[in-house]
Amino acid sequence: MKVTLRIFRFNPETDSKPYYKDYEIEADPKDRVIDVLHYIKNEIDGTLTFRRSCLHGICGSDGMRINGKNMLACSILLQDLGYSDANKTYKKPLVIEPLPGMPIIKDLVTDFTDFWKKYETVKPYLITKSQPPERERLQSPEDAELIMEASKCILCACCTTSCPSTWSNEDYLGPAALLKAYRFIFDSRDEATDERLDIIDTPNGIWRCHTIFHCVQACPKEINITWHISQLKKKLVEREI
Amino acid sequence: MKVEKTHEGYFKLVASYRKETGGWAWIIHRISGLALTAYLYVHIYALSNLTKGKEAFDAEMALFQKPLFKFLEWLLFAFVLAHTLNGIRIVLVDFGRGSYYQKKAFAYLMIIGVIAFLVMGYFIFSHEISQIFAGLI
Amino acid sequence: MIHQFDAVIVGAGGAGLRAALEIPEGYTCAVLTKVYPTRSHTGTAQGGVCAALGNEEEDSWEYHFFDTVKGSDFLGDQDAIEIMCYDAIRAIIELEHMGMPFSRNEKGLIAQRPFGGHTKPKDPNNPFGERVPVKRACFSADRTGHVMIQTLYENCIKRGVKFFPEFFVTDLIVQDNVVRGVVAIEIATGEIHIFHAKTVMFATGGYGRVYRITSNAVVGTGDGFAIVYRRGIPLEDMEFVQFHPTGLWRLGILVSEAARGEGGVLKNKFGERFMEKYAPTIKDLAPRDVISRAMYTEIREGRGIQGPDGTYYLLLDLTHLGAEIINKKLPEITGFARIYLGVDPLREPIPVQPTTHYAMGGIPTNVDAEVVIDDKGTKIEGFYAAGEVACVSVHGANRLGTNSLLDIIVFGRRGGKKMAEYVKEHDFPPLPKDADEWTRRTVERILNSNGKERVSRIRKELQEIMMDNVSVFRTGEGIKKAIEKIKELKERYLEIKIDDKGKKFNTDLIEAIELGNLLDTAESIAYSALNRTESRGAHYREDYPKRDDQNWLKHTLIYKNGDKEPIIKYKPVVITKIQPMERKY
Amino acid sequence: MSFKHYGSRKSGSIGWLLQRITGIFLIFAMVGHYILMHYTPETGHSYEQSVARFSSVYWKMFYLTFISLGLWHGLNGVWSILRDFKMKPWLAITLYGIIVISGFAFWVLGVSTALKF
Repeated sequence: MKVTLRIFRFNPETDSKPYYKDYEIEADPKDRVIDVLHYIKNEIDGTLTFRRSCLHGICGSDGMRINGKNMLACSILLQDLGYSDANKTYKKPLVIEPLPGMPIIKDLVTDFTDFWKKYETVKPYLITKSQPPERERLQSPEDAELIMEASKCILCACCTTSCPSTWSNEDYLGPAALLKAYRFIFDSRDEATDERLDIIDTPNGIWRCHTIFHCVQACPKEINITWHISQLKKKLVEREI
Repeated sequence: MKVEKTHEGYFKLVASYRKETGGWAWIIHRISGLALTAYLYVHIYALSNLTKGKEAFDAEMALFQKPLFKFLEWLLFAFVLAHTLNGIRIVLVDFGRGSYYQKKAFAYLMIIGVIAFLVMGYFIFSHEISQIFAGLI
Repeated sequence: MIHQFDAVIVGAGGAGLRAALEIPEGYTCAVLTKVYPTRSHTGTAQGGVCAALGNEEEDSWEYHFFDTVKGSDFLGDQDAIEIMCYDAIRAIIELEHMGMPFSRNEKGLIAQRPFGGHTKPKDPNNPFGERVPVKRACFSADRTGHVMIQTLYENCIKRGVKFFPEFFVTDLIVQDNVVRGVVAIEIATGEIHIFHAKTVMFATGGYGRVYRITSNAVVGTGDGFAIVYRRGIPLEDMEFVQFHPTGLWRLGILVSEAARGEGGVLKNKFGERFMEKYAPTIKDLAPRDVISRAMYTEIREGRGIQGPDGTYYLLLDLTHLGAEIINKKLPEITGFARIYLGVDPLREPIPVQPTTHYAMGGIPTNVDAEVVIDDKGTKIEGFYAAGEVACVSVHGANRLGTNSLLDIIVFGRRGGKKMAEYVKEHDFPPLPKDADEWTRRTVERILNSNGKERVSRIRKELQEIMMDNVSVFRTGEGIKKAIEKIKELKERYLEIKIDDKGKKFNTDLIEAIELGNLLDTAESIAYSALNRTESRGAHYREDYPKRDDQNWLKHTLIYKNGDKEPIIKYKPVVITKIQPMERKY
Repeated sequence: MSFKHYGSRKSGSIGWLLQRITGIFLIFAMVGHYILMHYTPETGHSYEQSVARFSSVYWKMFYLTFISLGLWHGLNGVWSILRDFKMKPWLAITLYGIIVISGFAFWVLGVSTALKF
């Protein structure tokens, strides 16, 4: 089948403004978007720049905006985007843009500096005050299950950059950092709950979440981030009352 | 390291990002919320005419019986419904496991909303409707 | 730009991060990585990490030791294996204390499950008698590597380790057998940086991208191997390349061995459970080399299933496991099968084929991760290597599943500790003049070269020839063909032309440099494979199908020799407790 | 190491909770209000009936609560929308001032209407 890719291009060294470039290519419905991008880079235009690494949705490098929505280019097949007929020429272009609301370095590559700073803000590490036992700390399967979904996060920034609250205020911690906060607040082994709750209980923190569900829809690991954030909100309210 | 910023604006992003249930619900909730707050001001002001005596109040009420105002009232009810029913969804998301069934919840609540909207339309315009039917007979 | 750090660690995978945690306060440490730290390939490990905790059933580190030695086809150095298996228990507990979210059993202990090649004697009084699978792999659903690298990175943040993300290391500065630092390109700006250091650790991961079908990340281009190889440091046992039996058909994406650990079985075209023929006692839980060979044999003998594009695959059947186990313990691979092949593992079997997975060989090190360049134990002062890029050698001719995650946390830590000692005792060695000369020249050459070869074309041809001739089944003739091809490709590599001539985030340039690394790595693999005229572990020569302990119970060391044929030397295998015996499962 | 967060801690949980509680109250109040106004339009809209309702203590209490919570819910909502945007302190203070002052003014107007009878 023939598909047109409309790709966001911007090279800071030569372009004053970003623009979109169309590439018409031959593709298979079972191709991943990243395969198509690789094809363009390898065969047509080597200047196309994007990040990628593992190619199966666990490293979190290739988050981008595909047909208006954030996703991992390696975890979506063309047929899932509606390009499913191998004999057709598709008129509707496949629009590929960098993650929204982030500074752009080049083409589809965005600047993650702030994203990592937010991640670090929520103290993403286990804090324990008591002496650890000789063997492993005990944790019931139920308690382990509580943080299983949250520990799936691959830090691809698809969620944080899809959140309208981040668009209106880039200092908002964002779903990814809040999910990481959940991961430790609800870890039965962690002993710094209060300290952590203080960090997220700020105007730029959890209260900018308006349950818009953009994060849930964007998450390539299908984590229900909003549910985790609602647990945090309840915990904060419980602490106040 | 210098990086160029090529931000799309907030409103452009809100408009262009592909929205599903949650996004639409959020936009509807915001717009209806703002509208209802504005209406609340108007409502309080209108009610304050009660203190000016029967004539003033009745005159105002008569105005509200005009079809245009009736229609506006119907529209207002749509806002109330949207905001109220979505409010229920938000409470379910916040306090229950609504995050897992929010799409379904939204769909069902909006069906209820549409039915309630039509029923209310009948009540508001019952006078006019009966007149139309009377004319036909 | 020149930076100065006491310790420089190249690679932010498990081994690099674990080592970074050992650098004491008061000494500076920089971790260089060509992607962001959590993007490293450690994160893709799925099944688990082994330690004889005995949480589920009676177990002992000595059984683990025996399995690893046998799994390595007796080529593993037994002193190193002993250290690893003994230290495993402490290492896992330490990870748990760091906050790693393991799956738990009913008692609240770390849950464990069976894994390929991990066994215990059926009768404890007869340690060398018949063996049965044992639950030894500690796991976190099927994303053990993912949570491990996250945990290690989290602890690095806690410690305030300095990271240099998206710095592509191109060269090692070494003179008179003393390491002096590394040269790196900052990808975002294209600037060349020199990192002047007392000690350097290479933890750069594997070279899976030498092959067409691989489970490795695109960044797994064997940079570490090629850099040291070019600098005259030998590579050990490069002929041993592990092929994982269950990669998703065509894509090579890994379907964890945990799928078989939980009870999945491999089937051929006729629905037969063919592993019963090849490994009658432990069947589908045999080591990876055995199963990969069995799968290739099945396909060759016409019992594979042909796909629409003409390639063959076999089936991994999980349908009998039930939704409970699949969704709870193997959610990740279920997702892969659904997304990439449109197959629902609950209802249909998954099409799989062997996929390039792991480099058993690498930079020769001793048990403290210090690089040693010959059989006499001559060290490169201040140079360390850990993880997949290193060859301790604990994996010998074939690695057992889960032992790679164990390798990185055990030897990453030991290397880190040695580095910590080293930085305290030594001063900065002087930096040679023009340390970045090679890098500058290479970058300039690639940017200004105006040939007609495309990088992607050469890379593809290399991957094809390696897949066809130097994979599971090898012949002398085939390998020679591959060597000729590599020579040709190396010449064509000088005639490349890239589209992107800019400085900022020039991934075109990076890929071109990576291709050079791939070619050098492929060369070392092919020559080593040609040289070893026996079959052992993952290295199977059809023209020499027998293991030959008489002549070949030794490690290969391959040295680059300019443009001429590399020089091959040997190093003895350390044998302490277990004498080589027949290896059957 | 905190990331550019301004304001104090504990800056949202109570407001967040009250927004939900008042919301739930308003749902019930609104249902009652609509039944009164539209199911019984003849009695609901007349001057006498309205005055009679306002004269009853229970109705008075109901309307006072309704006005207070309605205004609070609405204006808190508006403020939370505005706070989504990054604002210079002077702008934030000005907008907050407008909301508080106008809200208070209309509250007084509403309350005085109800208390007249």
